[in-house]
Formats: sequence, structure tokens, C-alpha cells
Amino acid sequence: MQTQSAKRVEVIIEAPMERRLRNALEEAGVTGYTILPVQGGSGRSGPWSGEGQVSRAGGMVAVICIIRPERLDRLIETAFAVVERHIGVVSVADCEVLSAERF
Amino acid sequence: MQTQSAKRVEVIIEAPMERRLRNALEEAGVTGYTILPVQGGSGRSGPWSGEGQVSRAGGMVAVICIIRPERLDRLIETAFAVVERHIGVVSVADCEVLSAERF
Amino acid sequence: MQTQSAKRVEVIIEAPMERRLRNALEEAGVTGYTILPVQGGSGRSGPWSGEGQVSRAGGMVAVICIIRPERLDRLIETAFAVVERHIGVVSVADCEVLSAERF
Amino acid sequence: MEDILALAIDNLVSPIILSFVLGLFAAIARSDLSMPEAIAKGISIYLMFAIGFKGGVSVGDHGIGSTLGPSLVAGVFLAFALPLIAYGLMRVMTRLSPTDAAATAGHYGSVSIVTFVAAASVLEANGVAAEGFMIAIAAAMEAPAIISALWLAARVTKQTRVDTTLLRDMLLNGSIVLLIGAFLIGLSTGQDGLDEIGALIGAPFKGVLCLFLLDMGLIAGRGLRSGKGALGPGAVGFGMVMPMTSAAVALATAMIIGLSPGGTALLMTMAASASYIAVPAAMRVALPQANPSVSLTLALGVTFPFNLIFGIPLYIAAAAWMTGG
Amino acid sequence: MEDILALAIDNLVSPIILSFVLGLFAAIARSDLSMPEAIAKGISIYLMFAIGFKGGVSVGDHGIGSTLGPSLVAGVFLAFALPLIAYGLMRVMTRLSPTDAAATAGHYGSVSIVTFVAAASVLEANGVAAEGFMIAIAAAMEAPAIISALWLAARVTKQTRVDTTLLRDMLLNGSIVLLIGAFLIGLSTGQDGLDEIGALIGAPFKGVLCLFLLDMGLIAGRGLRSGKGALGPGAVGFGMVMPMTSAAVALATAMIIGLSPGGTALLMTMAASASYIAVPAAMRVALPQANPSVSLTLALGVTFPFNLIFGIPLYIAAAAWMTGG
Amino acid sequence: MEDILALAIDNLVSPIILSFVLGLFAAIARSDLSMPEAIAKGISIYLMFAIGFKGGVSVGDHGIGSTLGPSLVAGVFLAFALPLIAYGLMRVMTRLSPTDAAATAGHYGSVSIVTFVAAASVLEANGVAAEGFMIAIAAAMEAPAIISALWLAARVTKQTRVDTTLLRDMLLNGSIVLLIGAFLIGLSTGQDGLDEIGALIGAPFKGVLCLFLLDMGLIAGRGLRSGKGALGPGAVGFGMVMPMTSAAVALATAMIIGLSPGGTALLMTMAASASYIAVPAAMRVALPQANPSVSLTLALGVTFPFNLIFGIPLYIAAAAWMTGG
Ligand SMILES: Nc1ncnc2c1ncn2[C@@H]1O[C@H](COP(=O)(O)O)[C@@H](O)[C@H]1O
Ligand SMILES: Nc1ncnc2c1ncn2[C@@H]1O[C@H](COP(=O)(O)O)[C@@H](O)[C@H]1O
Ligand SMILES: Nc1ncnc2c1ncn2[C@@H]1O[C@H](COP(=O)(O)O)[C@@H](O)[C@H]1O
Ligand code: NA
Ligand code: NA
Ligand code: NA
Repeated sequence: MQTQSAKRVEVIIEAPMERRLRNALEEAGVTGYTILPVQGGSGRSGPWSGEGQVSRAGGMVAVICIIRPERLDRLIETAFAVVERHIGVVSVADCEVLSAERF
Repeated sequence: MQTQSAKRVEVIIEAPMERRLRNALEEAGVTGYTILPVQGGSGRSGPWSGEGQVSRAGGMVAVICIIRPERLDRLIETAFAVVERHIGVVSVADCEVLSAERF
Repeated sequence: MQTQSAKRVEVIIEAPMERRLRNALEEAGVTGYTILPVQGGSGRSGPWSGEGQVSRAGGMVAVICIIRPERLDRLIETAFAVVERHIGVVSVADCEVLSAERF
Repeated sequence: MEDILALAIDNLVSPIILSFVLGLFAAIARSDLSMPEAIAKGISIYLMFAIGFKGGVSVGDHGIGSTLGPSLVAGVFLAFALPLIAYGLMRVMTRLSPTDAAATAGHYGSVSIVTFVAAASVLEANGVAAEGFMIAIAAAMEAPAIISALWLAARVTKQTRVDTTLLRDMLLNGSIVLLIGAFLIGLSTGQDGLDEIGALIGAPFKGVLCLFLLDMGLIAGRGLRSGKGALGPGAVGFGMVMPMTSAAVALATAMIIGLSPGGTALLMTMAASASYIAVPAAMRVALPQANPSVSLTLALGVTFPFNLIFGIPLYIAAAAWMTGG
Repeated sequence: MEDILALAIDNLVSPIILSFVLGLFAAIARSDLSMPEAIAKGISIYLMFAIGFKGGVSVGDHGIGSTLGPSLVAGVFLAFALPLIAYGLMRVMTRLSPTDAAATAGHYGSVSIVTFVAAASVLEANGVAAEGFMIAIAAAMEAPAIISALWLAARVTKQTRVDTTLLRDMLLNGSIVLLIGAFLIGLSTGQDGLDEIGALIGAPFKGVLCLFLLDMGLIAGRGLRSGKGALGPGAVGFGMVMPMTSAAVALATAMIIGLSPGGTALLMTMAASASYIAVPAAMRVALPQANPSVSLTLALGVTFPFNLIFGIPLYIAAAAWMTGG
Repeated sequence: MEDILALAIDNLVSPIILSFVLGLFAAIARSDLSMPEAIAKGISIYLMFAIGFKGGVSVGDHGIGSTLGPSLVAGVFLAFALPLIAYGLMRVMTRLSPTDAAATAGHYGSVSIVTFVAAASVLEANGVAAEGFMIAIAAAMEAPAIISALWLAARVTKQTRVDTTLLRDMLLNGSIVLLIGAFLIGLSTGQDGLDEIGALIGAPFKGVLCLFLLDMGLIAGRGLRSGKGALGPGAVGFGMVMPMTSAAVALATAMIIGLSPGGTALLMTMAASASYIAVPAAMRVALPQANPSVSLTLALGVTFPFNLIFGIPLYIAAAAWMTGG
């Protein structure tokens, strides 16, 4: 089966910033991404949990974005400028994708 | 600590196809997978969101499947034949697993 | 953009063990992690689903933890000693992180 | 004529319609008001359980009468015929591709339960009685509508292999099982059963319907906002012409079998409404290459509000007029 | 005898039981009907709050009487003893491994709150009064049942180190805290408090119970479908013999302490029912090597429907007969 | 004086307050009792819809009177002024950084709807009438509070560029749109509308409020447990001194514009309460470097329970005393 290498970018971000991130992604020409709900976590500002949320205003989400390697830099620079200060964590991993024509 | 290399397959797929995918995985002999809920996303058919869902009938799910490398091809070919046309995105990444005896 | 290599550890574990895992992570000095809800899955003890849960007591969660490579061993040894017998799956993958100062 | 107008205006200032309008407005204004998915699903389970149960109790009380059989046949006939009419109309009125038209056509054969419920509420508020078994007819229409749509889909894609598991899945669709199951429970426990659980499924029903319509308004508004590119004026026109066409066909059918004025109005509403529960999922599986935002925007963003605001009073008035009720 | 039959039939055609049957049927027929997890959890919070509160108000109204103390002792005794009986019975009747048997035994010591609530509803519908404090006894049984099960688990696994944090976790289990907390709130606000919030926790209660049992039916049906491999006929037999054994022990206990007919029936139901709330989580932690589908399928798929459909009328009739009520 | 005490004690043994205390206790004792996020959100949609709707109906019934205009001006004035007072007080009383103080100050300008609802319930239970439009004033205070807080934030961070989309977002915040929308629906459908949906939004309201406060107690308790490190005694003191200061300012304002005793008590409660709905999200975006646990622990863990338990009876008594009601 034919695969193609790509990058998997995972951004964990506060929910109130979700729309801004979506807009920034769109402006950077990234139209493919998936948003997973987050139930809780812990970081420098302490632990929190969606059930009985305390220290986070409105929870967080995880945004997964699979893109061609050559578009990674643009994605990171354009989009994350907006949200930099709010980013929980941004991580990038290598992956292989099927149905390469989609990318 | 002893680890073993494996493949992490991530399939983002429409919820109405979830059962078909489960069945296909089982037929291909893959009995280990985890399904995460998806809250929203964007693709060629536009953005959508689980709260106030519009352009997706019943949302999407992310299926994560960790398997031995030698079983990857079989998994992809047998299982994804069924769902090919519905696949949002299928990505494959390398990983290391603990408790190797499970695989 | 400056990135730094890190490890992405993903633990799929039964929800009743979530607090024990959180405590163990804290004791091992890991304060950064994110918990995603799990909707269903399948493993050696058969398939299950959060809606109309049967064979799992209280469902499962996926814990994602991004750490510096040199802290991986400590994380795995200290923390997972506690939960070993309950672990659905622990997988580790390489990734690159932004905002390196956080790690 | 004045009656229609009075009914329409009365309908417009009901909390139910205004809740829908509030949701529509909030979504179009890009407010972040939203209803959690689980709550929306919970409310729809409540609504379907209540409507099915009350239908069963009502049939138990008044008997099925002589019209149940003919009504079932009529419902099945409408569910088969309407997708074909819808397909034809779309090919004429719009520039949608055959695939998109086929996927959309299926939606117009089956019934939007919320539209049905809204019509039943208006009838009740105006003291118009209707056959209790109408909700069972609505459930029975789902399967033929899907078969009809699958047949269209097979013709369009020139596939011969029809996915047989699909139909089985759809017949066991949760909404249908719940509606029919609650109907049977209502039928067998009767008035005693209603006395036991009426405090949940009776008086609070309309208030819950308001909250549900608030969510429907949000969904429809978001659909309109994000799907407006996908629809030309022809498609929007179709979304309004189609329900009136269906209602007219249903009116004729209802008169042939001799339904009551209330029953006629409900059959018209059922015909005129477009499902967005079981059929969309079936169409995604059968016609994955169709763009789901086309059919959902039409069904939810155009036809649903059209029926809610203009259609229902119109159908009730027409039914009353034609059946002399 | 006729009374039992009448009661059983009456029980069978109640919306509550039929909702359970609907869920069971839907799951076995592989319908995709499902209740969102959040809704099911929300409903169970409502049920526990309501039952606890009303228990508290009732104790406040009628006083605790002279039987509260002895009843507490009886409940604790049953909770300790029943897991041991269950373990013995399983080793004899089934081919389950010692680990699976120990994990399952714990479930039979504690109480299924929904079964309790269903029995209380049947009593109420038949005008049989019961001690208001019974719900507090049910909450008090959780801890000893877990201790007894942990002791069994330690014997089976030959471990000496018992996980002490586990017991603490289980005592602070949400359901127990909610039940006891609501009981105390009901006790201190009394009839005035009930007047304030009765419109939520009173009349709609049974309807909500129907929706909850619909979900329980779905869960039990899915459990039976996917867990049928795990259970032999011996295990299924155990799932029905055990509740009757427990009920018999509880009947004797209740007669010794002199409970009312209603209270006796409730104590029997509590003994006969198997928990699937606090205990399963405790057993997963204490005995991870046990297969959770065994115990849950037994508790939920066999014993729960058995109690709901046959057990409750039987226990009520037996209690009435033996206590001369 | 005795009246205040009686009112305070009466308030304390209401199921509403006790439910909050139960949640608080459960969280502090580390029980795993929790309310699913979706349920909590669903309940708050219900509460806001009901309170808005009933406010609209009440204004429709009694007319807006001559005080609506002045009250609006007063509300907007308070919303602008209180964050500035809060900022000053915090810089004096606590050792919070300017950023944390600015982020926290915004919360004290806007209104906690649940506190408002609790106060309205107590008034109703004691038969004290209040202006129906007060809920609209509460909604109107959100925007100026955020503007005031943004201005503070800009001064603190020495930024000149203010995020203009932020204000727009906040004005279209779901809670505000829902409150105002429901208010307008209540206003236009009036008593007829209330008759239709009163069985949902009327009688069960207080019971639902109990469940919501149970969840608020859980959240506040968890906040106190995990945030206790972040707050010194000065900050905790601020969390109690600030609401009394705000209430005093509001009392003076209310007397100037001549509100009724009930309306005065509500304006005081609105001023004294701290929002944790729209403002926290706005502050996270505007001042990401502030630690969100500081402001949320103060608003939810200190000021909210203070108002609920001591504040509300105090404000009602003070309002009655000063306005001679
Ligand atoms: N190392 C990490 N791995 C995974 N998630 C993290 C990590 N650090 C922070 N997070 C997530 O980001 C959120 C905010 O982090 P912080 O801003 O550091 O409090 C946390 O609540 C976690 O959900
Ligand atoms: N590049 C991508 N990265 C992550 N998720 C994607 C990507 N493309 C599509 N998706 C997901 O797949 C869904 C369907 O995509 P599409 O069929 O292209 O509309 C989207 O709504 C996203 O959730
Ligand atoms: N190979 C796998 N890939 C992904 N998830 C898995 C895998 N194996 C097990 N799981 C998850 O772990 C849970 C428990 O597995 P088990 O203990 O084997 O029944 C399953 O229900 C899945 O959610
Ligand atoms: Na139709
Ligand atoms: Na028991
Ligand atoms: Na305030």
C-alpha cells in the first residue's frame, strides 16, 4: 500500500482560544484538522479536570493536524504566532499517511 | 525497561462507519484498539463541530490501534478496503510499546 | 523555529486507576500531562463501549505525557510500577516540541 | 383565511418557535451559545419516548379505528414516492450533481420527528384531535424512504451491489426502535401507565421542546452560515417548494383514506418534513461521495424552519378547510 | 398465591419494567439505540439524590423508631456474610477461577440502588409502607461488602499487603456520599424542604426511572451479548440462585429484628441485588487479573433482570406472608 | 436584628444551601462524586432560560415602571466601577501581582447568575417582590465589566493594542445571549407562554437549582483544595471584604434610583457576586500570563460561598432596613 510521509502536529490549547486557532489555521491555508475533547490534565498552572473545572476557564482541547512536511514551517510560524502565549503544548511527530492525494 | 517497536495507526472516521471498521478490524485479526471521541474538525467538506453538528451525520471518532510492524500491511489492506471511501485520515507512526507480551 | 526532541508517552488505562497514575506521575516529578476521554475499545478482555458500558468498570482514559528523553526511564519505572497490571497499553513515540523552555 | 393568519401569528409568538428563532439568531450572530451533544441527545430520547408512549396510550384508549391499515399503506406509499419526486424536482430546479440530489432525496421521504412533535403541540393547543397512531406511521415511513433512496443511489452510481447490512442497520436505528418501543409500552400500560409517568412526559413536554428547538435553531443557523456556499437560490427554492408539494400529495392521500382533520394535518407535516436522524447516516454510508453539507443544510437550514414557521399553520388550515373540520 | 401472581403480572406491565425490556431487546437485536454516558450519570445522580432526600424526610417525619440500630447491624452483617456465601456457592456451582469468583462475590454483598428504587416504587404503588431509613442501611452496606471481598481477594491471591487507600476511596465513593448527604439534607430540612423541591424529586421520579431502566436494559443486553462466552450454565444458574439465597437470609434477619412488611421486602431486595457501582471499581483495583466481564455480566445481565422481573414481586409477597403484613 | 438572624438560619437549612455544602464537603474529603460537564452545562442552560423567561413575563405583566432606565445606568456604572475598586483593594490587601490582580478584578464587576438566582429564590420564598427587569440588568453588566477589566489589563501590561474581537466575542457570549433572548421570549409570549412551559421552568426550578449547587460546591471545594497554595490570608480576606464593599456601593445606588426592597437586595447581590462564566474566558485571552487559579479560587471558592451563606440574607436584611421595606 502506497504511503507518503507527513507530519502530525498536536496542539493542546485552552478552549477559549479554539476559534482563534481555527482561524489562524485557515489563514495559513491549513484546512484539515481534528479536534479532540480533553478531560483534564496538569501543567505549570496545576492540575485541573473538566468535571468540576477549576483552574481553567472552559477546559482545553487537543487539535491534531496532519500536513505535508514542507508545509510544517508555515503552519507553525503563521498560526502559532497568534496563540503562542496560550499554548499548553505543541508537539510534532513524523508519520505516514494513506490516501496521499488528500494532502 | 524492555520495549518493542510497534506501529501506531490512527484512523479518523465518520461515526456511522465505526461498527463496520470494528468488524473489519476483527476479521483482520486485530483485537486491540481504542476509540476516542472527536469534538470537531475541518476537511475538504468544510468545518464541523459536534456541538450543533451540521455537515457530518453523527460526528466522527478517532480509532487508535497499536500493532506489531509485521501486521501493519494486513491491517491496512484488509480492514481499510471496507472503509476507504469514508476515511477522514489514516496515519501511521512508529512507537515503542511496553509489556511486549501483549502484542 | 526552534524545536527540541522529546518523547510522547501515551497510556490507555482504566478510569479507576486514573488518580493513582496521576499521583505516581507527580511523585516521579512529571507535572505535565493531558487526559483524553476514551469512548470505547477492544482488547484481551473483549470489546467495550462507554455508552452502555459493560465489561469495564467506569471506562478508560488516555493519558498523554510529553517529556524530555532523559526523563523517560524514570517516568516509566517509577510511575508504571504502580499501575503495571492495569495498563491497557503504554506506547512511546519520538516527537519535537516547541517552546522548549517548558520542558 | 383570517383563521390561517391568526393561527400563523399565534404560532409565531409561541415560546417554541421563538426558542428556535433565538437559536438561529445566536448561531448566525456567531455567539458561542451551544448545547452539549449529550444533552441534545438526552432531550431527543425524552421527546421520542414521550411522543411514542402517548401515541400508544391514545390508541389504547380510542382503539385503532378503521383507518390504521389504510394509513399505514398511505405512509409507506408516501415514503417511497416522495424521494423520487424530490429527486426529479431537484434535477429540474437546482444544479446539484446527481449524487448530491440522490443523497438529499432520501431525506425528504422520511419524517422529522421534531417537526411532527411541533405540529402535534399546535394541534393540541388548538384543541384539534388527531389519530393516536400517527406516530407509529411516522416510524414506519423511515424504512421505505431509505429503500427508495438506496435505489436512487444505486441508479446514480450504477452500482448493482446494494449494501444489505445497511438496511438492517437502519431498521434498527435507535430512534425507530425507541419510538415503536415506547408506543407499545404506552399501548400495553395504557392510562395507568400514563398516570405513573405523566408528571415527566406530560406537563413538562412543551418546555423541553423549547430547549430542543433552541438547539435546533443553533444547528440550523450554523448550517446556514457554513453551508451557504453549497446552496444556490435554486436549492433554497427547492427546500421550500418540496415540502408544499409533499404536503399536497399527503393531503390528497389523507382525504382518500378519510383521516380526521388533525390526522390529515399530521400526515401532511410528516410528508413535508425532512429527516435528519436515520437517513443522513444511511446516505453517508451509501453515497459517501455526496457532500453531506448540501443535504443537511437543505433539510435543517431551509425546510425545517420553513415548516416550523409557515408550513405547520398552513397544513393545519388546509386540512381543516379540505376535510371540513 | 394468587396475590403473588397478580403482583408479578402487575409488575410486569409497568412502564418501568417494560422500559427495561425495551432496552434489553434493542441491545440484543443490535440496535444502535444508546444513552449518552453523561445523561446516564446525570440521571443516576438525580435518582440517588431523590431517594436519599425522601428517605431523610421520611425518617424526620416518623422518627427512626426502635429498629434503626438493629437494622444497621443486620445490614452490616448481611454485607459481610453474603460475599462469603456467594464465593462458596460459585466454587460449587460454576467453573469460575478463584480470582473471578472472589471478584464476583464482592458484588453480591452490596446493594444495587436501582433495584432498591424499583422495589420501593412497587411498594409505594401498592400502598405498602416501609421504614424511611432503609436507604441509609443500603449505603452502610457498601463498605463491609468491600472489606469482605478484599479479604477474599487477599486469600485468593495470597497477598498480605492490602491496599489501604482502596477502602478509603470506596467509602468516599460518590454514590455513597450522595446518598448519605441527600439523606441528611432531607432529615434536616424535612417536609418544608420537600415542599420546595418536591416538584423535581417527587412526581417525575418514576418517569425518570423508566429512562434509566431503558439504559440499564441496553447495558444488560449488550453485556449478555458480548459476555455470553464467559458464562457457562452454572454461572447463569448462580446468578439466579444467589439472589434467592440472599433474600432468604435477609428474610430471617428481618424477622428477628422485627421490620415492617415493607422494610422486610426492601432488606430482602437489598440483599438479593448485586452492586455494579462502587464494588466493580474496587475489584478492578484489588483483583486486576480477574476478568471484569464475568462479574458484570452476572450482576447486570442475570441477577439484575431476575430481581427486577421475578425477584421483587416474590420478595414482597414472601415478606407480606411471613410478617403477616 | 432578630429578623436577619432568623433569615440567615432559615437560609442555611434550605436544601439549596445544604446541597452546596454537601458538594463542598465531598470535594474537600476527596470523594470522587462528580457531575458530568455536559449535565452541568445543560442545567445552567435550563436555569438561565428559566430565569430570563420569568423575568420577561414579569416585566410584561407589571410594566417596566419608571426605574428601568435609571437601573440600567446604575448597573452599567457599577460594572465599570467595581473592577477598579477591586483592583485597588487587592493591591492594598494582598500580595498578588498586578497581572493577577487585574485578571481577578474583572470577575468582580460582572454578575454570578447562580448567586442572583439563589437570592431571587430566597426573596420569593419570603414573599418579597422585586422588579422583573433585574435579570436584564445583570446581563447588561457583563460588557462594561469586561471593558473595565480590559482597560486595567492594558494598563498593567502596558499594551496599547486592545484585542477588539475579544469584546465582540464576550458580548455574544452564550450566557448573555441566552438570558436576554429568554427575557425577550418571556416578554413577548407573556402569561400564555408561561402557562405553556411553566411545568418545566416553574415548579421544578428549585430542585434543579439544588443539583446545580451540588456541582458548584464540588467545583468550589476542589478549587479550595488545589488552589489553597495560591491564596494568602490577605486574598481570602479580600474575597469577603470585596462583596460587602460592592453591596454597600450598590445599596447607595439603589436608594438613589428608588428601587423596591427586593430590587435593592438583588442589585446588591449582583454587585457583590463575582462572575465565573464570561469574564474568566475573556481574562484568559487578554491576560494569559495571569494565573487562572487565583481568580477562580477567589471568585468561586471564597466569594461565592460567602455570598450564598452569609451575603444574601445580609443584603436582603440591609435592603429591607434601609428602604423601609
Ligand atoms: N508535558 C506535557 N505533556 C502533556 N500535556 C501537557 C504537558 N504540559 C502541559 N500540558 C497540558 O497543558 C495544560 C496547560 O499547561 P500549563 O499552561 O503548563 O498549566 C495542562 O493542563 C495539560 O493539559
Ligand atoms: N489533514 C488532516 N489532519 C487531521 N484531521 C483531518 C485532516 N483532514 C481531514 N481531517 C479530519 O477528517 C474529517 C473529514 O475530512 P474531509 O472528508 O476531508 O471533510 C475532518 O472533519 C477532520 O476531522
Ligand atoms: N493494541 C491496542 N491498541 C490500542 N488500544 C488497545 C490495544 N490493546 C488494548 N487496548 C486498549 O486497552 C483496553 C484494555 O485492553 P485489555 O486489558 O487487553 O482488554 C482496550 O479496551 C483498549 O481500549
Ligand atoms: Na417527508
Ligand atoms: Na446484595
Ligand atoms: Na459583581
